[in-house]
Amino acid sequence: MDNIIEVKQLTYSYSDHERPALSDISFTVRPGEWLAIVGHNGSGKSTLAKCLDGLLPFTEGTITVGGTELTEDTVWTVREQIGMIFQNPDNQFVGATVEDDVAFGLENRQVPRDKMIPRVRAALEEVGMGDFAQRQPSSLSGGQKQRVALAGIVAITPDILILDEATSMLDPQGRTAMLKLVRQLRENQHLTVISITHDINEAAGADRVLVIDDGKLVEEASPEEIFSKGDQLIALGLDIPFIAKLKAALKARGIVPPTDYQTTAEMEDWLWRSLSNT
Amino acid sequence: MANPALTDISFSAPDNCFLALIGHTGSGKSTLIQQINALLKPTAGKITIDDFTITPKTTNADLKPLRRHVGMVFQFPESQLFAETVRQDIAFGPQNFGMSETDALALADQMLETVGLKAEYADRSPFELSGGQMRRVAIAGVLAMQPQVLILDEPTAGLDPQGRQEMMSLFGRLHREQGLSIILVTHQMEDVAQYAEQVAVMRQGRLVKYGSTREIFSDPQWLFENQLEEPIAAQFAQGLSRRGMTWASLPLTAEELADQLASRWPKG
Amino acid sequence: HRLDPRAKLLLSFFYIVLVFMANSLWSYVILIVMTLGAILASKINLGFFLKGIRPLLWLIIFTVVVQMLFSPVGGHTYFHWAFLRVTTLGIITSGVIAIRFLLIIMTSTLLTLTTQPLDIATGLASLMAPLRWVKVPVDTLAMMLSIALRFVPTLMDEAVKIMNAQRARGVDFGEGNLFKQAHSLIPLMIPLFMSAFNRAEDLSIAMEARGYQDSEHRSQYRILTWHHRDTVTWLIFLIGFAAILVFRRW
Amino acid sequence: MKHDALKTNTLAAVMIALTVALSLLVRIPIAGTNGFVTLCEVGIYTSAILFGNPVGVMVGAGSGFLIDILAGYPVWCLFSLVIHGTQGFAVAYLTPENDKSLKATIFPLIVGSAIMVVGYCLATAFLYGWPAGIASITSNLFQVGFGMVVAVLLVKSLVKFKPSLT
Repeated sequence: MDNIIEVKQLTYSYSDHERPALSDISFTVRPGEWLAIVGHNGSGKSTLAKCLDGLLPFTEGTITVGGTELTEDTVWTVREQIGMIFQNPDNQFVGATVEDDVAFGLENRQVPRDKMIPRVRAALEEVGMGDFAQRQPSSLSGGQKQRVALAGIVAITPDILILDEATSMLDPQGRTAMLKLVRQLRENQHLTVISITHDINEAAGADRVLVIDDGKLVEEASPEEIFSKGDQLIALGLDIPFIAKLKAALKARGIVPPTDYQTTAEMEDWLWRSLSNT
Repeated sequence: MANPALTDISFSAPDNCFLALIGHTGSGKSTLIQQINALLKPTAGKITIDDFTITPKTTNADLKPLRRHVGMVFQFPESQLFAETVRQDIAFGPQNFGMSETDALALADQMLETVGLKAEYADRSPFELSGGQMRRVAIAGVLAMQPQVLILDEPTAGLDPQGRQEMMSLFGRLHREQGLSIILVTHQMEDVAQYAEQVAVMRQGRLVKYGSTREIFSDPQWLFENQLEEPIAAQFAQGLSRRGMTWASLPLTAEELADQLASRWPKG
Repeated sequence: HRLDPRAKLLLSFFYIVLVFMANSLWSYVILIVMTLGAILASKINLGFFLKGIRPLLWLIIFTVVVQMLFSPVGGHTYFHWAFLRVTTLGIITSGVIAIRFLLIIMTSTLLTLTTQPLDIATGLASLMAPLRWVKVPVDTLAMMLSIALRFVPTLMDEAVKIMNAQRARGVDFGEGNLFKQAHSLIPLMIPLFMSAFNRAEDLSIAMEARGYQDSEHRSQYRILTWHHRDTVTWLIFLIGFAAILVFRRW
Repeated sequence: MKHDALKTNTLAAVMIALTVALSLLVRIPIAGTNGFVTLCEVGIYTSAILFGNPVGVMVGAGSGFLIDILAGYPVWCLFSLVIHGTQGFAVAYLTPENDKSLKATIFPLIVGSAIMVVGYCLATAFLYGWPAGIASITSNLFQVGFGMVVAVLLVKSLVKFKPSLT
């Protein structure tokens, strides 16, 4: 099957900065894939996400989404296929109540009211917010607001979901719940997911990880390959996984652990074997 | 109010403590720390911090010295920046507490260094800095009041991992080297395991458990029942326990775990 | 009181005109009866209405006394000193003013207690719909009012948060003279404005990402329905209006 | 461009919300009277000076309208919509686009303030007779005076960081 997103030599500069925020970025995304984009704050990864949705007018390079090249004329066609969730739950909640907010995207697409009502209800049920339809945003937690944002996307049935640090302002419970929900939606709606994140659990769930540094694409690999980098990870904007920390701590004590990537279970096995091998 | 936000909370923390306050969103952590800074006054009960006492009858005039003594770093503290330059913003707090402008500005430069920002930032506008830098400036502004107790409400929220690590090691240093008492509100159990000496667990406006970090984390069953995560090192160690390994004490960090593993590592 | 907000808005506007038009004893009797009728229909405790009056009491007394003392000559003069006089006409005028105050406050309270602000805003937008023909972007304005209402609590929370942060840095809000207070507000207001600018920016990006192009080409999820009870209420008011016209002294 | 219209509208909406939030939250009593000063003017003047029209007129009209509805004076809301709308429009219209200094803004601010004071005086007199109208003048003078001082201080700091709408 063809790639759902193709980015070629994308370069973008903010008008008030000298250096480009993104330079010469090329990559592709397969339909149904979960792609994580990581990088430290200010690396340009959020700029990249906004470019994909035609929210920033890039001048160099091409972006093709679902076979349509993104231009000023096609931007609305491209946006039809993409649902996007941003970092701050408060600043993307438009509706006066939960149901109004879910309906917002449908209203923009001029869906008739009698078709909207069941779709809003179904979308809220899908994200487990069915009982909150009449609630006002000020009575919701950050995690609940992000779930409403997800419902707003479910309602418009896009092919692609972009999470722009969507979990970074949530507490651990909110974050876990949101990730679980995204996984479930991806299954049910056959979504392609692009998640821009610092969260190691979020990156671990991806099929592939892109690393952006200083506006450049510096690495493209599987999560396992990325996680095997140990100490360098922190410079890339990701936490060091516990196993890598443990290996480093053991090495400092003169114990040499295996160098290739290991899951928690593999590491446990190795330790147990080494210790009982007396 | 029908339901008190906090009910019947009693604890005492030693001098020079590093106390972590944990619990779910809405458990009353934020309300409790605002009591300690007297931004909220208790409806009943008493809070004593060094020589200061807060009761329901304490007046605002009595509170000002206390607010200098107990510095408060709110969540996303960069949203409190307002002055024209970084230096002026850091000097704002001390001047409100009666320090002369010259002294306050000199102190500001010193604090800028403490939080790890280059001196050249002093004359810039705080709004020209990156989010992480703005947060350091805000923290410098609180440190400039030279508090003895520092309250931190999720100080690493929204930072990237590198920023989080640097921020936490700054607090660790302030605690160790300058003897600052720290009260840290956090959801990050790894930070609790690595830095905190005491832990207070809040739930529905009540203090449900208070003890040393080791005591709190030594009861996995209780943590699970209260929907609190264990530090990953402890989880990992328990995986080995299930295979029959025993621990002198349950390791809470990768370093502690490595120590115990190394001590029994087969020689040769 | 589950009337359509449009009916309520129109009625209260109409009501002001009525209060202004009424100038005879009978017309006031009718107005008072209508107001009390509306209050009874709302089934709201009278105590709420008294609470609404209290803060304005001082202004009412001031107005009534001044009106009484400075009124033009007319009828019997009870008291006269320099240019101050209390006359029959003066007493009547000030009585009328006092009643106007009470009526308007009661109606205001009634409207506030029975209607959600969002409904009032939606109602207003819907009433302005004919202005579309003269190119007023009614739908855009309605959308903005709704967004503004949505952000009021968010910004209030944020204001309280920043205020606390600055209090912790030793700012005393609410102390000193007006100029001092103006000064102490700066550390609150600058961060609030900066944050509002950022929110506006984020919001416009989020709205665009969700397919918002302009307010004219959208369908509506939230709609208002005009019921029979709205018509009935209107009829009652129209009868009252006619009666006031009849009893008005020309 | 469409994009800019959306930016302008969201900015106006958020500034309305800010003005309303401040007016409901902060009420500074005027010593010696029963009245108090709200921060409504601060929001309107600052937005009008920084962003010109249409933001100025929208923030004036929108916040005037919503404050009355939320604070419990709905009967006043249409008067306020017109009076504060005109006030915001005047300040925005009279402020030069490239000069937000005190010198350039003081005249627009005085005109805007005069509109507000006279407007409310007339509206109050219309509803409650002329003594009430005159009584409104003192407290409204405090209100606009306070609003002007704070707005001037704010504009000085914010002018460098305001989002550009073009």
